[in-house]
Amino acid sequence: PLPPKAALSREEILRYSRQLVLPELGVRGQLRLATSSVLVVGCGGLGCPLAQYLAAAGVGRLGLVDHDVVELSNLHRQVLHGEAREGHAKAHSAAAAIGRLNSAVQCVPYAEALTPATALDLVRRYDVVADCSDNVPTRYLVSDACVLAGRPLVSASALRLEGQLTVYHYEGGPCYRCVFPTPPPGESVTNCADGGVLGVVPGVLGCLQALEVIKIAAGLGPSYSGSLLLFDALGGQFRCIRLRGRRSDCVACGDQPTVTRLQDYEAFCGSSATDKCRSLQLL
Amino acid sequence: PLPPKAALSREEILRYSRQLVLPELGVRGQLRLATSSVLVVGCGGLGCPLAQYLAAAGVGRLGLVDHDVVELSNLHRQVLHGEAREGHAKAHSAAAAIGRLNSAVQCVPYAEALTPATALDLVRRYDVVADCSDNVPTRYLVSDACVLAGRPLVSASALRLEGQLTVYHYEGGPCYRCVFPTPPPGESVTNCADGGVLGVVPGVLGCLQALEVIKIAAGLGPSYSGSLLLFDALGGQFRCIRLRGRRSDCVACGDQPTVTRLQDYEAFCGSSATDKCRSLQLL
Amino acid sequence: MAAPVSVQVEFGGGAELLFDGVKKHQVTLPGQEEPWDIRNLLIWIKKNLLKERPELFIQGDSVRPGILVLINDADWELQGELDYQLQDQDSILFISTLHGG
Amino acid sequence: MAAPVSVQVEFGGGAELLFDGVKKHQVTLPGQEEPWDIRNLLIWIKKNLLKERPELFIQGDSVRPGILVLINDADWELQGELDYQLQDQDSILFISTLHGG
Ligand SMILES: [Zn+2]
Ligand SMILES: [Zn+2]
Repeated sequence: PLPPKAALSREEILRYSRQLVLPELGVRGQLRLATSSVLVVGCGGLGCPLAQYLAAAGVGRLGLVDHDVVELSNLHRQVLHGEAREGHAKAHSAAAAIGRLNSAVQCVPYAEALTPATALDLVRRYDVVADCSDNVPTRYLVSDACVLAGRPLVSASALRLEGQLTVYHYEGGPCYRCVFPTPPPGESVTNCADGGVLGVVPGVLGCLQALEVIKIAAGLGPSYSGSLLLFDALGGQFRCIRLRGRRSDCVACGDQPTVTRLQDYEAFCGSSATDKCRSLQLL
Repeated sequence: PLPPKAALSREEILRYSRQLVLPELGVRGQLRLATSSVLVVGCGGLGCPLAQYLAAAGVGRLGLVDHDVVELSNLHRQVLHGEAREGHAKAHSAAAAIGRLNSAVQCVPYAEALTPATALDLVRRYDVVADCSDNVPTRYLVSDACVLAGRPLVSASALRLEGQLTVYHYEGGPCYRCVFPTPPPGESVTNCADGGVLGVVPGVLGCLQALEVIKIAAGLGPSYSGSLLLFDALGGQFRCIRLRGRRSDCVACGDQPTVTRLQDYEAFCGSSATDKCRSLQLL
Repeated sequence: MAAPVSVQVEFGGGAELLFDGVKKHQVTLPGQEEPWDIRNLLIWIKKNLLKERPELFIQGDSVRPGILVLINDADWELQGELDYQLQDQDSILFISTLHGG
Repeated sequence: MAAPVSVQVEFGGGAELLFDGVKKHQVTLPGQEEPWDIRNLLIWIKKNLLKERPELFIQGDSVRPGILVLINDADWELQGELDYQLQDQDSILFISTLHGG
């Protein structure tokens, strides 16, 4: 966590004046943002707009995790990376772009995969975690690490013309395992390469995810703890559904948890977190 | 309008592969995007994410209108402009950022205000118009120009913690004047400087606005013609309301229109389109 | 004599700032001689809910330009505007248009 | 003998691809001896709506992991899961979880 901060500088007051004037945020909320740190897991279609708007809003520190490099086929949705960054690590590319937007934000790029060996230490160093990843093992890994470290998790996803958003493990709310105790069969999972995605769909979801992170970090509280926002881009429709609460028998966040350390999530899920050539089906 | 295009190049197929695979878009939709042109009126909080995602998606030509220069207090929401662009024209700054993301998009910056003298000629050169402006006279001007030129208008706005989105003059739907025949009294209008705005709110709205533009340009049809999307960021709530249809007695798009050329919109609205120091109230 | 009517009155887009910042109001309109319509409702709101600067909400006997009136999420123009007769449990939304960008 | 029940069955998040891409189905379940519950509905869906690869929708007598079941927009776990008895005009939504980013 970052050290507390007593006041905003003259430059900060000028820079953030348009949001300081909001009574819901104010100087108090801006100081909370400035001393908060957010771990962004994945610098792809969701992570790009999320990191962009968190940095613009004045979050104090951003950790940017991605083991991947920028490819031409990413650029239709991963808007922080330019053409000149092809072949560069996404974590470094994102950090550079954010530095141009707001040099006061501390950016910590991690150009490596999040693994059971590293995740808990990493998550403990941040106040809020945003899951912008693209595979099932990582989603279980991030959730378990957040439960073990006691961190709220803002989770979004997008595929084809749809998106989903929710908040896990926030003040007694459910964790990912409460809602999904059993991983889906590997052949039922579609990734963006196979299923495709319209680039602006993760754009919408990443912005909404950033909004939830900002509200948590600024002390306003999230809107989607215990509920799930569904977005249908073709119909332009949003729908909010009510999820179950925390399960007292959840293996991760329940009363007698059995997940007391991070596991082998690829084995648990029967799929790989990093192999892009795995054969996947349409659903 | 841009010349028709028979096929995608190998590089385009690779670059847009993740959205080409969507049956709703496909090669046919991508070719339509590539030969479409969009006029972006305002390169601020809405125009930045909108232009970013339109360029990423492969829209053929983007006209970028803004008479303003980048200020530090813009950067919490106008994410295309970096710190190094302070003092530069927003239209040029946006064009430069878009060039880094997708050099194949033709960017035409207009570093000038949209005026009754120039608007109609300009609008006629584009297929779709996105109103990302920040004042009432410009909103009437853009709408009248779209009606006279026969162009669909995707209109978004954001203030404080709320946003609104709708589509005007699309295939027999209402225009701005059908819904708002009389301008609001000047003292009832709040701008972002006075009312403030959380940066990610125009982020969400600009992305949704880009989605509507993409659906129109690709031939999928918009979702918000004749209806209005309301977004409340604090509650995380979306609400879609049904607007009136086209009014046969509308002075602009009705059966016997009296607005047959562009007017003096500052006089009509009793407020200025460019003066940032006008005294405005909280509502 | 018409019976009392319960309606939800909501304000948004900044119009709530004239009502102490409260967006949702659950309102019971007392029984009266004629049926309740939007025209009467506006007078009732001005008298009972409006906290400041009535000219930013009411103009003449209608709402000021720039405020949309939605009856059960549909433009009041589709439903008779001032003459629409309120039904029990109706939702009436007054939304101020935003112009920021 | 329970009366016929009309329900709206919806699929999303990709689950609709197993149903010819159709997201909304207005369904009338015939009258039968016992009342209709989700358990019976799943059997009926498998027999009448499911077009391909049933193993991607059904596993045992329930839905496969990764599909959320919503009864009137609330998680079925709050309402008895398989044992929930369908009411006329209920909306049942099966949503496949997305993992893309
Ligand atoms: Zn749990
Ligand atoms: Zn009109």
